[in-house]
Amino acid sequence: MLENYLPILIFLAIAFVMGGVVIGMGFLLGTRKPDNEKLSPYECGFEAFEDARMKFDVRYYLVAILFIIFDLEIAFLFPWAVVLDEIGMVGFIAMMVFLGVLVIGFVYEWKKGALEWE
Amino acid sequence: MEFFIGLWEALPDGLQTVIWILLKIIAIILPLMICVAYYTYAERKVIGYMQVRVGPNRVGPKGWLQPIADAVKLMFKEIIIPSNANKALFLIAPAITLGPALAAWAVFPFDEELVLADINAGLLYILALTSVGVYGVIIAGWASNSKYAFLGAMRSAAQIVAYEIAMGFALVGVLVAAGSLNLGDIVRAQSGNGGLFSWFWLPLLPLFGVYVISGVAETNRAPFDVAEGESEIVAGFHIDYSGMAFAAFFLAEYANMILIAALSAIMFMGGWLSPFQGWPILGPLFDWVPGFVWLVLKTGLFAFLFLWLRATFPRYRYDQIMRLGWKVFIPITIVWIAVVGLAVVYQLPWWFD
Amino acid sequence: MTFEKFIFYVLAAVLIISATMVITRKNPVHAALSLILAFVASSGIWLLAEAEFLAIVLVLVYVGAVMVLFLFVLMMLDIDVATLRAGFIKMLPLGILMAIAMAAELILVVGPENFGLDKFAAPARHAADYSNTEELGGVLYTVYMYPFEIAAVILLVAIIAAIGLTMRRRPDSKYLDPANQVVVKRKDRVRMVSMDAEKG
Amino acid sequence: MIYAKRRKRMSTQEHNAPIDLESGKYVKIWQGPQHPGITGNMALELVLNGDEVVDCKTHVGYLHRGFEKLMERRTFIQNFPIVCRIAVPEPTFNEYLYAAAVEELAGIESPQRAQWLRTLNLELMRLASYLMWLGGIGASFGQATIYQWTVTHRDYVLDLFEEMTGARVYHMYIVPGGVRAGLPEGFEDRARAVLDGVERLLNEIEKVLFKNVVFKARAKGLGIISKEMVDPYGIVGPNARAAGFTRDLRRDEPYLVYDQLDFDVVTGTESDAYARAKVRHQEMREGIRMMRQILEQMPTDGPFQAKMPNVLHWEVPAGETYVKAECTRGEYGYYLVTDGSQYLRRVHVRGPSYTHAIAVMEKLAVGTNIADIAGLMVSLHTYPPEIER
Repeated sequence: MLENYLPILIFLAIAFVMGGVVIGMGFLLGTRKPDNEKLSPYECGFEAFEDARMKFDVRYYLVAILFIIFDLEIAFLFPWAVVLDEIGMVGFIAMMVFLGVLVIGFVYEWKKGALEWE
Repeated sequence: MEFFIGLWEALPDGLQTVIWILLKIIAIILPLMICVAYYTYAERKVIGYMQVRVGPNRVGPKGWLQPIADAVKLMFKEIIIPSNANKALFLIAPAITLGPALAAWAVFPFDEELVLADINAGLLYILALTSVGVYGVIIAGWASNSKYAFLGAMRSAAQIVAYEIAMGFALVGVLVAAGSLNLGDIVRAQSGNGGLFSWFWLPLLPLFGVYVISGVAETNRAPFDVAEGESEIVAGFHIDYSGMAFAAFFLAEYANMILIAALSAIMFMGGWLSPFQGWPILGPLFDWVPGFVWLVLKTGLFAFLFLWLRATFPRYRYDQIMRLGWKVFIPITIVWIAVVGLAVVYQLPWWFD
Repeated sequence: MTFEKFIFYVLAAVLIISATMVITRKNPVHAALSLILAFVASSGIWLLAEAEFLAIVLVLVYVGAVMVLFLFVLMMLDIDVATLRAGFIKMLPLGILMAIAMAAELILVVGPENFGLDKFAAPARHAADYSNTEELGGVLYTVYMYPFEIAAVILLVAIIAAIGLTMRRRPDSKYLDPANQVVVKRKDRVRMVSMDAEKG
Repeated sequence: MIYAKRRKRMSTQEHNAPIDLESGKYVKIWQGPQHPGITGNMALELVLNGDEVVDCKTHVGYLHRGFEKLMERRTFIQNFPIVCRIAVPEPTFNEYLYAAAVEELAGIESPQRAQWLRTLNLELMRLASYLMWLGGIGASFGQATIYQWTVTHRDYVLDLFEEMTGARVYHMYIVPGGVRAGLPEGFEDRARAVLDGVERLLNEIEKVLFKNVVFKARAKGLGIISKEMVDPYGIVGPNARAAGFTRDLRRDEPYLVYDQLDFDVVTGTESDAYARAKVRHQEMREGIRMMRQILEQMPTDGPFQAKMPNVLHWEVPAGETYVKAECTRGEYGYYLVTDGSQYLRRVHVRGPSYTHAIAVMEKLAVGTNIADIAGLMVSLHTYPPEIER
């Protein structure tokens, strides 16, 4: 099985090296005359008000947490999908119960308005 | 000549394998890069005609050399690193974006036997890689230390939250129908006497729609290009990038678009299969066409669709994408997975017997 | 040393170094990025053990979903490291005690007596078409159906807990329901008024 | 229940609390002057809570050229090349208003044919300006195709201007006493062809933009101008009409030949960005209808220029006047004071952009998403050069 992964390992290495090469080429060929004014940060033509590393109020914390939960659920679905024709009705019912429980959660969050992103 | 053959045979077995693999990788990456270059040209031409203008037509005959000129121009441009940016991360980000966009092609079957790494979990591998690609956007947005870039990164994260679940469910539907994670097997599962009606787009029509739309979102393309949002946050995460550092994002975006188009072709449109397979007259008539050609044609169809969408739609706001993903796509996909699951368990003709 | 072993040691080294960086880097964003690298390296090690499904799902779920949001929260919180370190010296003895206790437990449980190389034979190499995912699926939904359904309930509890803990309403927001927005017709918005001109 | 109540009270308190920038909860960000989502050159200083705008302050002055002062030092005829530069995309309204004000003070009556030509010129200008604006509303929501289409057709309208006046953008066609020239031969047919083209384009835009789900989702409910807001904020023109007011100077106090034309006043019921776009879209059709009537009814011969004194030594009697007209953005007025010399004593130009882009924008921006600022700004249809002149 592992021999199948050798090309992938090499491909991954080459792909990320390519990323480096592209940028390296930019440094090699491109002009490089930095000066203070050119490198100074600006915002729409002005100097920025403050540092951009700011505290940021994000509205979708809750949806993000729910997202992680559902992502885990999908991880459970993959093996099921592959073997469904072998495990038959038993497997199907097992997954429907699993999905049913999560659909209850989904309906609950919907009704609670957790998906309303204000 | 004989010298080279001798040299080749003198090499140890392991090295020979590695060199073979390297050659194959180059045979994938080089045409891909050319495709990316001419995809940008096609985009400008297609959208140009849709907008009643001609698009690039000055560099070379009919503008054919335009992408080359663009590439050369970008190469000689200065890469500006803003003074309060996080230098290392600022430069790593484009590489992180480009790497997965290329590496995903490792498991892609171009024809019946034409695949570099025929792994069982091929689809999972592609999913995992594309989900890593988003780090490029987020790191770029943070490392630039600019508020507009940061807003872009934030939106990018919101976008993943919005579409990835629906996309995952849609893929699960394909897996249920095909019974395998291997991309080649998924195509083989679609072969049948019905020609293009044997493909999965018909029984999985809702999932097909969800997947294509999520695919557009995944590649950050209009109408889901909120992370860039020209008129809103200027250019979003890559606002501070220039020269080749910007080009890396650009290459990655187009490589990803081609990848998503090709994946849609593989999973829903029968990959390299002929659309007339098993048909009485047309079937044998088109037998001589190599599978690779069909795959390219199908991929081109989706690639064109992406351009078409860009010219047609205004941009979604990202909370609207979230609503679309969670309140429309997830219910559709869950219901359809159950339907497909039942069809597979009862071996419903014509697709699942 | 075979090629596999070489890869293993490389990955193991990356894993250990990045794991160390997670707790030593001052910038929390760098620490989170190191954690991602650690996940990727451990995924590689799992792959070497032929657990391809788990390896890829680790990247998919943890790197692709959990850490994206984690990283994001870190980027936004703008954590003040100084306040975090304020009680460091005071708490140090307790911390060391806890660390020793945990290390001892770990060594007892996964020490060489239980998990030594002589206790476990190397896993048998599988053929190229061996599908780890199928093996997993074959038992997960039949033999281990009960724990599997328990997992669903745990996830449900997590959903409800998340909503209960973090749900907040904003009465002042100008949120618009997109569903109402898209059903608008022209006659809802525009009216033609025909009036006679006032001769001026 | 009690818990819910308390929570509600707490959050309203939070809302009423003044914005404390030091609290670390808010972020200040510049949008403009160099920003693709800003019309012209002006800056918005936005205070954000996450992605929600909690405060908006406008900064203008990037385009201040001191026209009103400059005009006091030039003779009446020398001012003509200046006034048209006040509002870049639609100079004709400035020309007309200045000419009309000077005529009124000097007691000159422009001939009937000139009045028709002026109306035609103004309506063509309105069409060209609306075309550009319609593209802008598409582009600000990320739909660049509409922009390319409308700009193409705007160019056809500019071609008509070139034939009519000799210039494409700054025509200087309407001069005191009348207009500079009559219509070239065959102009009517070419104008009709262009108008037909624009009408077809409007039908297409109706399908592509106004029936688009995404555009509806973005623009509907964005920046609602309530009926109560209209008068206190001095909102005029299509923005007020979209809120339900049937206010149109062409109808209420007709000038030129508008009282001889048959047209409808388009009003909306709820002035959000969608309604404002729709009202303007419909007004373009009305404009086309009007221009067809003008081309039909216009006298083809007769003088187009009244008899004028020597304009190089022109002394206008002392007096003051306020002349107004309905431009694309609403009521546009010129206030002129003369003291009997060759020069103006005082000029004031009252443009609708001033209130729309500053007071109204600052009010409407609060509570919206930062993604919608560009669309909101465009939907109000303001021209920064006209704010500060």
